[in-house]
Formats: sequence, structure tokens, C-alpha cells
Amino acid sequence: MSLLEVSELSVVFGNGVRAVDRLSFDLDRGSTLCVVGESGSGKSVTSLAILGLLPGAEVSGRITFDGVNLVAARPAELRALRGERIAIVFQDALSALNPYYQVGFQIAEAYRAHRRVPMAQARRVAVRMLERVGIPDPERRAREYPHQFSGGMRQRVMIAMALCLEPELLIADEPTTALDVTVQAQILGLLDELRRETGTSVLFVTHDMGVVAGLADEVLVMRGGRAVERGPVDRVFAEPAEPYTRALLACVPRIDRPVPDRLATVPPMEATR
Amino acid sequence: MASRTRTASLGASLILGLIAVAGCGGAHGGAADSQAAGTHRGGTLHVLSTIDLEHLDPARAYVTSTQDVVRLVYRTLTTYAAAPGRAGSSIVPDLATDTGTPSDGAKTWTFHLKEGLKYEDGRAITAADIRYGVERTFAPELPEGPPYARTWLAGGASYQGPYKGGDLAAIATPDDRTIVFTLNRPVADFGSAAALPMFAPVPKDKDTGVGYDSRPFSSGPYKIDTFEPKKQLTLVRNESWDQKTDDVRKALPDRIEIDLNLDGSVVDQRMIAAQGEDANAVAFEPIGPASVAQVQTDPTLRARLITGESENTRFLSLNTRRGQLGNVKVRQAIAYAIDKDALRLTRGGPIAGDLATTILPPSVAGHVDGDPYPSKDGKGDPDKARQLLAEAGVAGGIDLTLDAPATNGGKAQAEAIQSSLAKVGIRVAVNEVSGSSYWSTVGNTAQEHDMVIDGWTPDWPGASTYLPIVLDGRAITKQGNNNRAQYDSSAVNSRFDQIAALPDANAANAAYGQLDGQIMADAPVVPFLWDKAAILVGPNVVGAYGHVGYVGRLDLVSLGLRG
Amino acid sequence: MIWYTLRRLGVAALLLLVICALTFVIFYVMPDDPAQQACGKACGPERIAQIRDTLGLDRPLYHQFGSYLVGVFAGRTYGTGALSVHCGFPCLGFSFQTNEPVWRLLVTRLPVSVSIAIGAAVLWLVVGVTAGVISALRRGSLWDRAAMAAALGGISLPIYLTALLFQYVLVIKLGWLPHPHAVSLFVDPLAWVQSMIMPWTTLALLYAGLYARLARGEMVESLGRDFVRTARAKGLPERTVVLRHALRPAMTPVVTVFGMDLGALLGGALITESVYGLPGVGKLASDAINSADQPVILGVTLFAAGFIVLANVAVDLVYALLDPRVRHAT
Amino acid sequence: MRAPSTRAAPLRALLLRTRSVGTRSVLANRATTVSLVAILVLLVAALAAPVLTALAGTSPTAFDTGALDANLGGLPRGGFGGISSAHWLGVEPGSGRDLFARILYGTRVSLLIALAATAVSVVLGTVLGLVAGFFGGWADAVIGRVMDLLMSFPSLIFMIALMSVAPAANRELLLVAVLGFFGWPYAGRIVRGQAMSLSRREFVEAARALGANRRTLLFGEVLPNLAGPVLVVATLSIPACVATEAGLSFLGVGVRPPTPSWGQLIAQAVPWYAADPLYFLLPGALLFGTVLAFNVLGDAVRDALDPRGGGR
Repeated sequence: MSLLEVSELSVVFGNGVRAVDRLSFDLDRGSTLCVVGESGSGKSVTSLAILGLLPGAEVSGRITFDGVNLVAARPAELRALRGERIAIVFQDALSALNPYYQVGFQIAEAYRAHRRVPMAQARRVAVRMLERVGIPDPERRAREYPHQFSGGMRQRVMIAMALCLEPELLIADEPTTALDVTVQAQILGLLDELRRETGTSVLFVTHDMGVVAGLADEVLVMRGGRAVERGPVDRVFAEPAEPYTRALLACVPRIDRPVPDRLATVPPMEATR
Repeated sequence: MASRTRTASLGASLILGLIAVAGCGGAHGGAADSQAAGTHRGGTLHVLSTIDLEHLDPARAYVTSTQDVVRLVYRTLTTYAAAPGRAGSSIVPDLATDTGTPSDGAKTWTFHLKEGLKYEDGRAITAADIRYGVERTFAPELPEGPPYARTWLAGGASYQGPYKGGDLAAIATPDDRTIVFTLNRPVADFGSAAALPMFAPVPKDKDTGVGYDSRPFSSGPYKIDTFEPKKQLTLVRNESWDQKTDDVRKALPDRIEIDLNLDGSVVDQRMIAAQGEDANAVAFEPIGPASVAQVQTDPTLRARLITGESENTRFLSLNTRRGQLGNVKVRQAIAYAIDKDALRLTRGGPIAGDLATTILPPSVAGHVDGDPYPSKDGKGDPDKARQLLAEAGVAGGIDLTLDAPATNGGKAQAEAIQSSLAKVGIRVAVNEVSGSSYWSTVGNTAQEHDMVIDGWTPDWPGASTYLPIVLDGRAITKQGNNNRAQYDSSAVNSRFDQIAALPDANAANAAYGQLDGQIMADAPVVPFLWDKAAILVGPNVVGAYGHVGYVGRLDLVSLGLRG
Repeated sequence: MIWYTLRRLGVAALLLLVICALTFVIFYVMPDDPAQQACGKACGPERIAQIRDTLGLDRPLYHQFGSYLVGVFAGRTYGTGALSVHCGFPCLGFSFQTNEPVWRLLVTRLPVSVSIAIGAAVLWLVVGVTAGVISALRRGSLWDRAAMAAALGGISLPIYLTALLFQYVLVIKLGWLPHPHAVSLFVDPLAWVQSMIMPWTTLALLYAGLYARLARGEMVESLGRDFVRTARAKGLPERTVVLRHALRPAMTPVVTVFGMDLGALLGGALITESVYGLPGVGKLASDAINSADQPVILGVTLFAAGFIVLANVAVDLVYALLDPRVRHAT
Repeated sequence: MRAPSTRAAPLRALLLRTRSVGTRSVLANRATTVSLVAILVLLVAALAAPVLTALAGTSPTAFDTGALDANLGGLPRGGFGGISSAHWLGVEPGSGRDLFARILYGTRVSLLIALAATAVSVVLGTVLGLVAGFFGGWADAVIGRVMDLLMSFPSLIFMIALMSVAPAANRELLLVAVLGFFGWPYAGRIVRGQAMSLSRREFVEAARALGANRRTLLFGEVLPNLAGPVLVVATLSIPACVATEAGLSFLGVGVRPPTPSWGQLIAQAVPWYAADPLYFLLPGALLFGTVLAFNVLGDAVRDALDPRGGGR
């Protein structure tokens, strides 16, 4: 049985926009699925829908995680899953980290949300995680605030936070989009390394076909909220069935500094109004 | 030049927007009580005041409200009798054994002090202390006081006060209990003037100059415990004061707390409710117009309303030196046009007093009834006024500027004048002057406009500190002017001299009454109200009556509390 | 941080100096002659001249301003000889009306203003912020709409209308409360609360509306922040998400506005004190203005400005404490 | 407040917004409509004051002591503030002046001053804010300092002091000047911020790159984009000015009698609040209603222009 099965998932926002339309896919344990598409294709909405983080939107269909339907799950059940078994790394680590708290605390807090341990112990976990994601002098950096970190370092903090509870599923929602190319590569390398070490399944959301190749087992191409094409990464790259996939692939060399994707942040706001 | 009325009538009471009101018929409600209660001592009397006590320093205390209060704290050579009605206007001895002995054709006045007079620290009050007190009024650092010492005492014109000039030769103290004043002119009523606070003793070693204002040394039945300006004055018993030396003050309560600067409507409502400590309270100022209805319709409240007569006349001064107001017909037209009833209504209606038709009020000796500009119910006669304006050749109307205090009451009166004169084609612009600088502004001939909302209370009973001060053309000064009509009639001026020379006081009063009518024919001023004060007292308070010397306010020295 | 504090204080002092100078100039051009004011009633020209000399009014404006400033920082002596009066630090002159040192007047009035301001502030902060936060959490609910309608009504209420209505209903008609009067908290706590409750409520109605709207807006914005989503994604309990992650950033602007408002209120709740007749700094100001008591007007203006400027500095410092980004930027 | 991205955005957003769906907007729209109508009615009534008082046969300054009971201290006869066929809203105690006429003329005075003062502060604020934000440098430094200074003034005390020393003539004009002067930094700060961010936007950069001169940029690109925020500031400044003018007149330093204004009417009613509550309730309620209506309208405009601001 797959770890995650999404079937007939639809997300409709309060303003009537249908962001995801009858989407189905599944993800096996230990494997990596890349969801690819341009801005507005519904890929980020899908990842938020899995975590139940779309207040005000109407979500229908089924999202089965290890046998549990997340769409119908009670808030407490969802909360128990979040962070503990399904973690997420957001695109913009600067805004995703709370500027008012030390990064060590923010990681420890995630840990303590699911483990009844004293704060001091959680902080030690945080420092260890920071070390593990390659942040030098982690003891000291744990006491610093997000704005004191560089973009790449912040994203490492996000990853440390996501992985501190060794989740079974890691959703990486455009984790490298805001970074420049060399840092992108470092972060991707880190993710890949950690994935191998922990055996975590990864749902990798990106608009950049370029990063897909080295990372994914399978690829899901989305457009306008629907799945356009799905298949093993080698097959999709070698012989894309859809013209849209071909077009995406054709774009690859030209995109080096993509336009920021606003969809990741705008829908939850609009949805509530 | 006296002007106790200034603050009493307009300045202070209007600053707070509470307008003096007086009762009907001049009944002296508390008089009967005072005998019944005379003996009970003790308790704390509360006085709720909407105004402030301007200056406690005897050299500077020159408004009736303050004089009413400081009579509790220090004594003067003579003072007003403590009595209701017109009996209150008689002058009686206080520190002195009599009201003074004139000699040298009233150019020398001798006073002897009683025995056993003491200050709050137990030491004796001496004649030298009174001399020092009078000398202080010459110091320019201590302004505001009455000018009599400066104008009457020989050599006073060049004397700079005790801080710079040593002693004044015109005051002699042959022994500790005798004081002799040498004047530069005959002054028949110097004994009355000696009731002013400036004739109170000030011990030289206690004089703190300007600072004396906040804590004058006590020679009366009470001494100052605490004084927070604009907030509260607390008086406690002066144990050194001896009742036997004092025929005026009863000194019944142990403690007197005077709350200052309260809101007028709050005082009224607290006095009406009279709950808790307020049962032992009296209002300091008359009730406001807004509270009249409540009091008049409730018999128990009416019983607690004390109405006092005053010597105050309110009038509109017409600046005879300006434009069309130089024309007597225009002035007479204004005298006809003014709706006195509307003016009185802004102050609360009949309870505020009687409509005035002459300058001297009925409470002042010499008053002669008369109404040269009659109209039905005092509401004005616009037809007659228009006719006079036409005769004056200004039927098309004129524009005038009225000086009025920038207070609720002042504005209301200004609007009433505006409204009545508008009916006869006189357009009135109102120049508001802030309450405290009102009298210094309209008393500055360069700053005075066409008309002034005015009034006068004599400094002591009698017409001699009335008409000559307000209407003698030779008394017009550039600053501190009291003749706001700037009225200068040689006939009237010479008549003033003739009356001043009259040896008999009654003849002089009668002559002033006759002169009043003569001046009214010229209409330099338009009298509209003879004030009365209607004051609420708490149910526990006894001995309350309005005192004519304090424009109808309660005589504080006679108040007591039921046991 | 120390350097930052010092710099802010320096700017504040400069600001006060400018305000002082402006106020001074404006009152200098006042039509009322200060000497005539100080002289009071029966006042001859020679006496006015003497007072001018004592007050230094015949000297040039900059000289007078200089003396005033020296007085503020080091005290000054008016007049000469036996009658000279020393006015100690901080000397804001003497009232023309009462001859009291202006500083003492201010200090004696301050407790009343503080009583009003603090009580009202507690009330409106608790009511307003709570209502605003709940509204933000339940956007679009009946509560939200009712609270926001009430808030809009509150901010539109003129203080004197509320005050008169309260007095008419609670004091006159129902007799539940006494007329407000100045009582010290330390002398009679019950009477203090009784006489302060109407002024508190009057001010709180107005400000609670403002703060409810402000808190709601900030909270809505804060709840939409990415880091709040992150907090939820971590599986934190909703209470922690709201209180720890959404509320704290939302409160930073509220604290800013609060500091300014409190500073202004301590400088005198002018209309409130006037309507209720409470002898606070605001009443002192309006009385002084009515009687053209220039030294007091000048003093109160400076005093009030001082509070506002100090509140500014305090707000900046608190802001730095609250927001690590500001702290590290300085 | 966020900047709309295209030139025509503010108005389009405003129009779109008022047609938007959802119960909350409908409710809000109803309140907005009521407010708008109320304000229009008030404006018309103010303009037509002479006509309306002529219809009622009254004047705001004529005394009618006959309507008062002199023995009750000048309280209006017949209770309810003396409401009668001759005096539709009763009379003023103590003078008998007609309240309907006084309130109507008071509306005229209060609204005129508020609107004029708002105009002054918005124009001043826009011009100076624009200069500061668009040109930056020393202009920004100077204007910014002045705005800081004005905003740290104890402005009410200062306004009162200023008004109390000001000459008696032309009080209305003076009030407009004083209110406008102390009001402009609020508009100025917002405009400055907007102008600053706008002048760095792509379309301005683009226009600049195309060789547009400063004036074209200012009037062609930046200014039109400020219309929205300025409209909001103006709408919210009106009730603030109404309230401040009333406050000043209430404290006795506003317009001078016999000219009525709302604040002055209420100030005169204070001593009478226990004896004749209608006297303060009528102008007070009108003042409250007007300020509320303008606030509702201001909120609506802001919501329309800034969908994300959510009722701030």
C-alpha cells in the first residue's frame, strides 16, 4: 500500500476559483514524487491540502495517508500528524520562520509539540539538527534570530525543523526557488542526502524541471489544477507524452532566476474573505 | 478706585460659567436659625466653591469672595457687622475699640487696639504690625490691592513699600495699641475703609513677600492648615484667638474645608442631594440657572435656599467717546432698546435679582426710585428706540462692538444684548476677552470698545465709593480705568465736588441719589440688574444668611453645624 | 542598545527644545500683555513697568527665552532684593493667577490625570484588545460583526456626550454613583473607584473601539503570515499558534499606539477632566487658557509635550525589546 | 494600506467592491448606503438652512423669552425641551432661541469647517508628502522632521492655546487653518510612503527609462496612483475634524457666539444637562451620528481599496 494516496482531490476557494480539479496520484514509502507545473497550476495548494492548511477552502475527494483519510480527519488527528509524520519545508524561509523567536527555540518547539520532553532536551535536539543540516557553530546559531541568517542557512533551519521528528513524509514546497543557483544546489544535495539517510518519502513541489531530474523517482506534471502527465522520471524526460510537458522541458535552460510564485502565499488570504 | 464688583459680579463667577442667581423677595432665610444655633461648637463645615480664592495676602485680597473667606483668618481695624439684610452694611469695630476717631477735619484718624489680641502663635498683635500691613500695600511686588492707602496717606505717592523704602511717616504708632494715620485730604469714611483686608496686621518676621499669599499669619479664629490653590483651603481653629475680644465672629465649626474651582452644576447637584458630608456643606456661589427649576419646585429645597441682597448693580457702559455713542439720543435709544428681562433670564430669571432702573441699587443709602427709560416688564421699547435713532439721524442703523467676558455667562449676556439691539438696527459685534484679563482690558482706554458689560459694588456701604468712581470724568485713566463710559460732564464733575464737601452723610447720600437721576438722563450707562444671590445650604447648617457686603454670599463667620 | 537609547533621548530633547521655542514665540505674540495680566486689577502704568522689569519682559525675546531655558534646567530668581523669589529646578515660572510655581501646580495635578489615564488604559486595553483578537479569530461571525459595529460606534462617540449621558443617567436619574471628584486612591480606595469609574469608562469607550479595530486588523494580518502557517504545520496546538505566533507580532503595533496614547493622556485628558470637573493637568490647562495664564499654558504645553516625546522614546525602546529585528538593526 | 498596482485600480476596485457578494459585504453595503444618504441629507439640510428655518418660521439668533419660564430659571415651558409647533426641536433655556434653527446653522458651520479643514490638510499633506517621497534627499529630511515634530505636539492643548490667543475675527477661517495645519502630517506621511514606493515601481522606472521628465512622472504616473489612499485619508479626516472642531468649540475657543456650532451648543447645554437633557442630547446625537456615518463611509472606502486590510 502506498504511503499517500490522493484521489479525486478538488480544492475550491471561497471566491469560486477551482485551484485543484479531481487530482489523483500516490506516493510509495521511501520514494520521491516531484510535482511540476507553472505558477497557478495548483501544486502548492495540493501540498497544503495534504496538511489541512487551507482554511476557508472547500476540499473534496480523498487524501489517504497510511490508511487515514486526511480530508475527513478531525483537527486533533491532523494536528497529531503534522510535524510528527508529515512535515513541510516552505519556499520562503524568511517569512516562514517567526522573526520574534530564536531558531533553536522554533525547532525545539516543533519537537516538543509531539514529544513530552523538557525544553532543555528539546533544545539539544535542535542544536543537533542544526549541526546535521550543516550549520556551523550550531550552539551559538541556535540562539540567533532568523533575520541573522543568510537565505540558504534559513532554508537549512527549515529543513532541520521539518526533519527533527523524522517524519514519514516530507513535503518540500519549492524549497529552493528563493535561493540563488549555487545555494540551490547545496540545499538540494542536503535534501537528497537526508532522504537517503532517513528513508523519508518526499513530495517535491517545483516549477523547475531542471531540479526534477536528479531527485525524483516519479514526476507529476500539473496544469490548471489537473494532472497533465504522470510517470517515472526517466520516461517522462525521455519521451514526454504531452505537448505541455515538452514545453516545460524546453524551458529548463532559460530559467535561472524565476519570477516568484505568489500563489503559495495568496490563496489562504483570499480564501477567507 | 474700587472695584470689588468686578470679580464679584462678572470676572470670577463667570469664569466658570456659573451665573449668579438670586431669589425673589429678599427673604433672609437663615436669620431665625442663627440665634437658635448660636451655641453649638464643633464639626467640619464644608464650603463648595466654583471659583478660586485669588489672593489671601491682605495686601492683595480685593474681591468680595476672598474677603468673605479671609475674615475667618485675619482681623482688621473695623469690619462689617455680622448681620443679615441691610444691617450687615454697618461698620463695627474689630481689632480697634471703635470705628476710629477723626481729627484735623478728618485728615487724621486714630485707632486704639483692644486688649488681649493675639496671633496664632500666641504673641500679641501690635499697632506696628498694622502699620507694616498697610505699608506692604505700597510694594509694587504686591499689586491688586485697593489703592486707598496710596492715594490718601500723606507722602504715599513716592513711597515704595517697606522692602525698599523703610517706614512710611504718615503712619504713627505712639504705643503698641495706638495707630495714627495722617491723610493728605479729609476722608470722612476712613473708618469704613479700615474694614478692608489691607488694614489687617502682618508681623514683619512672618512676612515672606510674595509667598505670604499662600499662608497669611492668623489673627482670627481660624488658621490655615493647608492651601492648594484652585483645589482646597483647609482652616483649623486658632487656639490663641479669644472670643471675648471679638463681637463679630462666632467660630462655631472646628474645621472649615473650602473646595475650590468645582464645576457649577456639580456643586448645585451635590447641594441638592446633600448626602453624607454634603449635609454639612454650603455653596459659596449662587445656584446656576439650570438648577433653579429643581429648587423652586421642591419645598424642602426652597427652605434650604438663602437669598441675600447685594449692593451690586450690573450695567452696560456706553463709551461716550466713541462714534455715534457721543450722541445722547443714540445712548438713550440703547437704554430703551435693551431687553433687561432677557438679560436677567440668562442669569436665571427673577431669582437673580430685580431689574435695575437706576445706578444706585435700593440697598445703598441715597437710592431714589425712578425709571427714565420705561418699558413693559423691562423687555425694552424698540419703537421708542427706533424713533430716537431716527432723530439722531442714524435710522439706517449703526455698528458697535461689545466687550464681554469669554465665559458662558458673559457670552449669554452679550447675545442677549446683540439680540435686543438687532431689533432696532444696531449691529453688535462681540469682542470676547478672557475672564481674568477682562477688567484690565476694558480698563485700558486704548483697548476698550464701544460697549462694555459692566457692574459695580462699592468698597464699603454708601454712594461715595460708587458714583464718583464710576462716572467722574476726571477719574478716567489710561489703564485701570473704572469710568468705562468715559463719561466726562463738567456739570456732574462739579456736583461731585460739592457733594464731597457736604458735612452731613445723609445729605450727601440724598444728593448722590438725586445726581443718579441726572446722570441717567444722559444715559452713559444702562443699568439692568440689581443682583441678589440665592445660595443653597446643607440641612445641617445653621446661621446662614446672605451678607450685603459680600454681594449676598453667606456670611461665613456666622455659620455653624447642628450637633 | 545604550547608544540607541542615548540617540533617541537626544532627538527627544531636541524636539522638546523646538516645541518650547515655538510655544514661547506664540505666547510672546499674544495680544494680552503679560505684565497687565500679572498685575491684575487696579493697576497703574508705573506698576506695570515694575512688573515688566521683574519678569524681564523688557528684554529681547531671545534673552527671555534663554532665561526661561536656564530656569527649566537650573532654576532662576525673579526680581531682586528682599522680594526676589527663587524658583528651583525645574522652573517653569509662576502662575499669574495664583503665584504658585507652575511646576508644583503640574505635579499636584498629575495624580488625578494619572488616575484617569491608567484606569482607562487598563480598561480599554483589556476590553478592546480582547474583543479585537476574538474578532480576528472569528472573522465574519456574529461576534465579529457586532464587536466591529460597536467599535465603530465607540470611536465616533464624542467624549462630552458620553460624559453628560453617564452623569445624567448614573448620577442624576439613578443615583448609583456620586459626582466625580478628586479623591486619592490612598485615602479612600472605594470613593476613588466610584468617582473614577465614569471618566474611565468614557475614555475607554472611545479607545476600546480604536484598539479593537487596531488589534483585529493586526491580528488578521498576523494570522495570515507564513510563520503562523509554519507553526500550524509543526503540529502546534491552536492555542500556542494563536498566542505565541500570531498574537505577539500583532501586539507590537498596538504597543506603539498605546505608548503614544498614554503619553497624550498623561499630558491631560482635557475634555474628560473638564466635563467631569476633575482637577487634573487637562483641567489645569483649560483653566489656564480661560484665564490667559501664560506661564501655566506654556508649562502645561511643555509638560504634555514632554510626556508625548518620552512616550515616543519609550515606545521605541519597547519596540526594540519586542522585535529582535529592530534590536539588531541598531 | 497597500498600493494598487495600476493607475485605474482604485476606482475600479471601489466599484467592484461595492458590487461584491457575500453577506458581510451586503450588510456593510447597507450601512454604507445609509451613511451616505445620511451625509447627503445633512449636507443638503446645512445648505438649505436659511430656507428650512424660514419654513419653520424661526431664526437661530432671535430670543423668545415667552417660551421660557422665568420663575424656573429660564427653563423651556412645557417640558421636553420646549418642543412645540413653533419650535420643532424645542428652545434653548435661558434665551428661548429656536434649537431647530440653531442646530441647522450649527451643522452648516461644523460641516463647512470640517470639509474645508480636510481639504487644507489633504492638499497640504499630498503636496508635501509627494515632494518628500518622490524627491527624497534633503526635502524628505526637512519635511519628515516637520511631520515628526507636528505629530509629537500635544496638538489639542496647543490648538486650544493658539485659538485662545487668536483674534476674534474670522474664527471659522482660523479653525480651518489650525485644524488643517495640524492634520496634514497624517495625510503627508501616507502619501510620502506611497510616493516613495511608487517612484521605485517598475512602471515608473519604465516611464523614466522612456525619458519622461519629472513632472510627467509626478503628475502622469505617481499622482493618479495616490488617489485611493488620499481618498481614504480624506474620508477619515472629516469625522476627525468634525470632532475636533466640536471639542474646541466645546472648550470655548472655537467659533464665537452668536454663531452656533455643534460643540458650542453642547458646551452651552452642559450646565443644563440635569434640568433639560434634550438640550445636549439633540446636538450630541447629531454629532455622533455624523461622525459615525463618515467613519462607516471611510471604512467602506478603505475596504474597497484595500481588500487585505480587513477592517483595520
